[in-house]
Amino acid sequence: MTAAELVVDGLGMKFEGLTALAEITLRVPPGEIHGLIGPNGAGKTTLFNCLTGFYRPTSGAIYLTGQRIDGLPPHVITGLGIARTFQNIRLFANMTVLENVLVGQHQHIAVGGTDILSTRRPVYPTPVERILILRGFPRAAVNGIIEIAGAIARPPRVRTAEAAAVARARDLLAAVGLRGRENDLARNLPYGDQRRLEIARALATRPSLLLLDEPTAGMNPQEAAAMVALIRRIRDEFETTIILIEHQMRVVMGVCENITVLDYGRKIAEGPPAAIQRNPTVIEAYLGTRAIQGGGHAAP
Amino acid sequence: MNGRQGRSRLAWLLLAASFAMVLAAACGGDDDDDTGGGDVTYGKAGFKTIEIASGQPIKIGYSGPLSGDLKGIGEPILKAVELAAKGKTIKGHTIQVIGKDDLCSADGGASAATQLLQEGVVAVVGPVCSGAVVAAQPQYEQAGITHVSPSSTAHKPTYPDRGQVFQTFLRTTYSDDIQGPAQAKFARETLGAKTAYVVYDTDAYGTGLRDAFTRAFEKEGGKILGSEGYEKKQTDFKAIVTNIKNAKPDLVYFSGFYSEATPFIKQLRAELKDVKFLAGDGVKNDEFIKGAGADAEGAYLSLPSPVYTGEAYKTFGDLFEKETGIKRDASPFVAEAYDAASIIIRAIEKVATEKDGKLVIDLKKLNEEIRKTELDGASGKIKFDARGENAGGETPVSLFQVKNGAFEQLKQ
Amino acid sequence: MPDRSAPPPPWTRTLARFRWPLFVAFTCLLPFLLTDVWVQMLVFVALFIVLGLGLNVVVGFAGLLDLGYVAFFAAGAYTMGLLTSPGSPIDAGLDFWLILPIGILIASIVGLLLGLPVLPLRGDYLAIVTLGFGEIIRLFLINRDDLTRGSQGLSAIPRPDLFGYRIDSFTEWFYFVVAAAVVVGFCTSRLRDSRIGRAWEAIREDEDVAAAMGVNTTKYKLLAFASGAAIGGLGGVIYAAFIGFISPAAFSLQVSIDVLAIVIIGGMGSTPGVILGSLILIGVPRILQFRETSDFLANLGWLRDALNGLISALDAATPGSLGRLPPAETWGAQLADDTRFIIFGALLVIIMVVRPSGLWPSSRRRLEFAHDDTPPPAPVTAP
Amino acid sequence: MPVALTLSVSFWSDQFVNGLTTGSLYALIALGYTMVYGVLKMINFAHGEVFMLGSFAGYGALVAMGGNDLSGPAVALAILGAIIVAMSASVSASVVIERLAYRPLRGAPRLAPLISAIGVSIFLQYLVLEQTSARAKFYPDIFPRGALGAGPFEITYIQLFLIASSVAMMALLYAIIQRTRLGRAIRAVAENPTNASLMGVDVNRTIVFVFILGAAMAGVAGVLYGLFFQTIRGSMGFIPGIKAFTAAVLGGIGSIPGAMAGGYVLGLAETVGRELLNELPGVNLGNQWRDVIAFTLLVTILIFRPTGIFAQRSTTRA
Repeated sequence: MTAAELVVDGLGMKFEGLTALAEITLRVPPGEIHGLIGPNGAGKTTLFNCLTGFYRPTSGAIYLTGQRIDGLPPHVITGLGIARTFQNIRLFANMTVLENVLVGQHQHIAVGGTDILSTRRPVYPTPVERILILRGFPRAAVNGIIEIAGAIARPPRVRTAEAAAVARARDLLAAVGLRGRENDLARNLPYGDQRRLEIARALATRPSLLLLDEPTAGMNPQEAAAMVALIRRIRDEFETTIILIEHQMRVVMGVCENITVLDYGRKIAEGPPAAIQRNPTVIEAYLGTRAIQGGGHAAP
Repeated sequence: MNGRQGRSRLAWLLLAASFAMVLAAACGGDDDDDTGGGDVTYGKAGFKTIEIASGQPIKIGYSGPLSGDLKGIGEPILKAVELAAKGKTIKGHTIQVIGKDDLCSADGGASAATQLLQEGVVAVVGPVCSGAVVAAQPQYEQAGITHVSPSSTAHKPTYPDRGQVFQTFLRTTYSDDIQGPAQAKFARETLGAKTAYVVYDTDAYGTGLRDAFTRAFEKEGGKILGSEGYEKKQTDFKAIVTNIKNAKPDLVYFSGFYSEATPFIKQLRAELKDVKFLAGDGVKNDEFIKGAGADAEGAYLSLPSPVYTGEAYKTFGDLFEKETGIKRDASPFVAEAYDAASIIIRAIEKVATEKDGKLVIDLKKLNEEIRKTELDGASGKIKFDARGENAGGETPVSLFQVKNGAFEQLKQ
Repeated sequence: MPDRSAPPPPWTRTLARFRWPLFVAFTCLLPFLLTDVWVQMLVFVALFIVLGLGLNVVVGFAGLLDLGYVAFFAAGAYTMGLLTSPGSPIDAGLDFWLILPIGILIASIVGLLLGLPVLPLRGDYLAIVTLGFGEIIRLFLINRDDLTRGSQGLSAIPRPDLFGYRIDSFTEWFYFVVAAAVVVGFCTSRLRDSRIGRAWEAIREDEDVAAAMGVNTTKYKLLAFASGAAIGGLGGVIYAAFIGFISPAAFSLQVSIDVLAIVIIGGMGSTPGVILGSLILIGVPRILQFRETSDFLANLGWLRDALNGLISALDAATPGSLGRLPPAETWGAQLADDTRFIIFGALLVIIMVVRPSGLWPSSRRRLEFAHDDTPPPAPVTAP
Repeated sequence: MPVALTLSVSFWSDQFVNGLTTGSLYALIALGYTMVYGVLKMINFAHGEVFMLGSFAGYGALVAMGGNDLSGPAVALAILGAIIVAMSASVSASVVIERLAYRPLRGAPRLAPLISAIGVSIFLQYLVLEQTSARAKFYPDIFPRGALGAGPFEITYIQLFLIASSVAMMALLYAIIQRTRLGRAIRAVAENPTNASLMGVDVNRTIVFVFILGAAMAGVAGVLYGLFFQTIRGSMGFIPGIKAFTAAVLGGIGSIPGAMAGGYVLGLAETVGRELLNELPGVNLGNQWRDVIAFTLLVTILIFRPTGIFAQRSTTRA
């Protein structure tokens, strides 16, 4: 894995007439920890959803290390190297900790055929393309059969791949401090551990760009500090670029090398923490200076 | 989630395809079943000998619906069978009727057959429904148990797909192949109908009779203006009635049961007072008159039985009403069931022999004896042909018209 | 919750390890202990175990609520019927063993056809669409009678030969269907414990997140439909060969409901649950009609007397007068009719109320290596 | 065998009225499904049987009041009485079902209540079949016959009555939901039961009320069905139940206007829609294809609007 460069060019997103994002242009160099801040409803999570393929942007383009990715389906984008966590933790609650991480490794466990349906093709085909998709269908079916046969027969290749995946999953869990909890159900973990598990699961996809949506939300200062350390370590050890949405200004200012500020779906400022803290537009957007300078929760 | 609408695009094509399928479904034509007579060859039946210890009853089976909607048909038939067996003794052995619910289904028919075989029955009245008959025939044939259906009118039991005719199957009622053409002849000649609109139950009975009637009616020079089916329990026939109103046929032919005929004729009469209405044995039932009231007046109905006027019918009818409290006309096929049971019992009487205090019944002889039957029974004259078809009636189909709230028989 | 207690004694582990072989061995003894009537009932039970295992893939593993499972069962059965019944317009007289893969293939294609348009649907929307799909298939079978012989059905479907030996008696069929169930059970459990199974489970838990983890949800939902359908098709082919006669009446919504109830009553996602569910849903209504049941009930004269005593006491205490229970000898006969289904309906409600997760819910499976080196839970320390 | 349609205006108007009639019944029953789904997220499979019980209760009431001998203004009173009796019967049945079969399953796995509901449905259906020996009952033929007409347009009195009273009932229900405290409570619980209970709404009581309102609609539908089709039987609830559920999904399950719209769309699709398809060359879809059309329509609509005609679109997620 090498850290990726993200370029967002003139991105716009509209929901039935409502503008959620407008003309967002952004460049995050490889290996940077980049902060994304702004008041509630500024469009931060919407931007994440566009980056990960959950939403199809209505205008603009997104490039990951030079490759255009907007319009690709989420699982393809994941395969290309973007992983994320969620603001309101979304683990597979009834699966074990280990299984959660194994799902994250989904694309890296060999089973037989290749993932034909995940061919890097936009999901919004023209009528002609619709027919072409159908033409790819038999190949996908054959791959499906191979995969099923592999799962049932469990040849040595599959066993090895599974064992390797389990070993890696254990390493990842150890890295985020969840050693020994492998067989707990995810829903039985304490809150802070659930955040860590989300990060381990995201790392399991082998990302070159990691999107963290409020990783310290609901944490006390000690826990938050530990999370900051973890984020730094991830960037160094796993060689990823990281973008994080964060409301705790102490965290943002402490860990980010550069910060983008969104308000009402527009980029209002960009720069290193110190510059952002002094930026009058930003201060105005946050309804006064207290939030920015005082740390803590900035959102109203 | 508009981000992933895209994947439903694939579905577009499939949708179009499914539409095409539905449309294609509409354009198919019927191709005719072959109703060849020809040579009759039997399969191999596994006749055995049954011994009954002294003091033990002789067991006769019944297989038919005893639960759900069709219980209303099955229960009276079972009672008629029990009536035929009541008080009879053969060489000191009483006769016990064992009734099994087969739900009128294929699975049920097969399960009931296994249970009856295990009980050690010597013969069976039933199965009542054609679907159960076809599923159970091989089992009975293999065990050599003669089964006489009082009510299965479908083509298939006597013209099996396998080609070889089942030696152990007989019926005391008449096949659709007889009723349908008789109805068509009546419609063309007596009623003078040139055009007809067919409304049918989509089940085995409804479609079987529909095919027999349609073929014969067209052969007689009539024209079918439309043919529409319904699923059992449908009560809303307004759309069909509107189509009938629009097609203006001389005759509405209804191939189904009274339970749907009742709401149908009410909705039909609400719009069309005069169109002639003809239906088969499934409708000729007191419930029809009771339910449809004045709207039933003038309806023509046929029954694949000779006229129920014989002395035997009167005797049976009186007995049946007295013993069961069910009116003799209230339920179809009870006389046929009584006859079927009587035929079996008479044959047992003839072939049963005693040996070491045991009653011995040779199933092959029993089968032959039953096949030889000539009976002037409650449901009319009964005699079986090589296929097991009842060939006894001279006029096997009788016709009725509802007049003043009663079925009045028509002279032919 | 994780199992942190002391390891169980070795003999229970051995037993646990061989529980399935032991169970199958016991099952194989059954025909020696039971009469034909019971064995025939068990053939149906085993057949519905196969169907239940198939639906379990769709509903239990992938969480896709399918109320039209009968469509796949019908696809398999009609493949067999149309290609072998002398009454069929396209009778090819093919061998059972040739038709088996064809039937499975056709059923899977039907599964994909259903899967594609319903992919974007979730939860109960899926339920009604699949229900409709099952009905469409049945109506198609009824109304395109030029192709399918409609309600008249297809009969004289031949029975299969195995190494030149015809599978004919109920006992032979029992072994045959149990063998099929074992194979299917093995396959589904292997699937569950694979990458595919995890992907299904992830989709069931949270479809969006599964996609974000790189799972191609479209592909895996289709795979779930197709595998479930394939198993349904297998069941259909076997059913047609067993019963010898098929008509659309045997493929009503009732079958879909029965199979779904088997899966839920047993406990979603659980293989022993499917077995138990099938015994209850398919076995009980039949057993209630058996002679043995009547005989058993006939011995309950004492119960009747006791209950009647209670009723008399009630009568004495209240102004009204209640009837008396009929003699116990007639109780069996009463079960011949609707009473059987009244009891059955009440039973479903009672089971669900008493055990909402099913009779035998799937225990949290552990990965094979779970016991190897799991240290005691480490205190969670900040990195 | 293509039917030669002359396609008169009166033909289409007749089919349209037929569609509205059927659609009214679907809509009335669908309301019960959709409201229960709205608050409990469960498919109340026994709702068709609640409708059946209402129909039988109404029948009993009509017969007790004189049956076929009723005439003149007494008929109107008797029908009103029958509707009230049917509503009470349906409501009591529904409340008992909720208490015994559904409430213990609150919070259970999602599909447990579904199977419980199927159990209730089987139980009630066979109980009534047993009690009636599976025979049909015939509603007294007391409703005045005849039709209102203007030129090619014609509607029978009974159809007019059926459509008008359904619409009136639905309007009443809508008013209850939109205008009353109870309605607000129902909407709050449907939105989020936890929040609703935090706001002081008695969730259990509200859920019971939802069952009561749904069952009352089903009871009315039962009497209207009986008066119109005149034949009722123990197994009558199943098909209208499935159709009404389809209608509820079509409209967007959980949405009250959706259920009404879904009912009418379905009713019209089965009649007018089918005949329109028959206008295409080479197409001849008889009545036997009506369910195929109904379900194909359902799939089509759900492909374009995966959550039904009236469901709100959620624009944000994750």
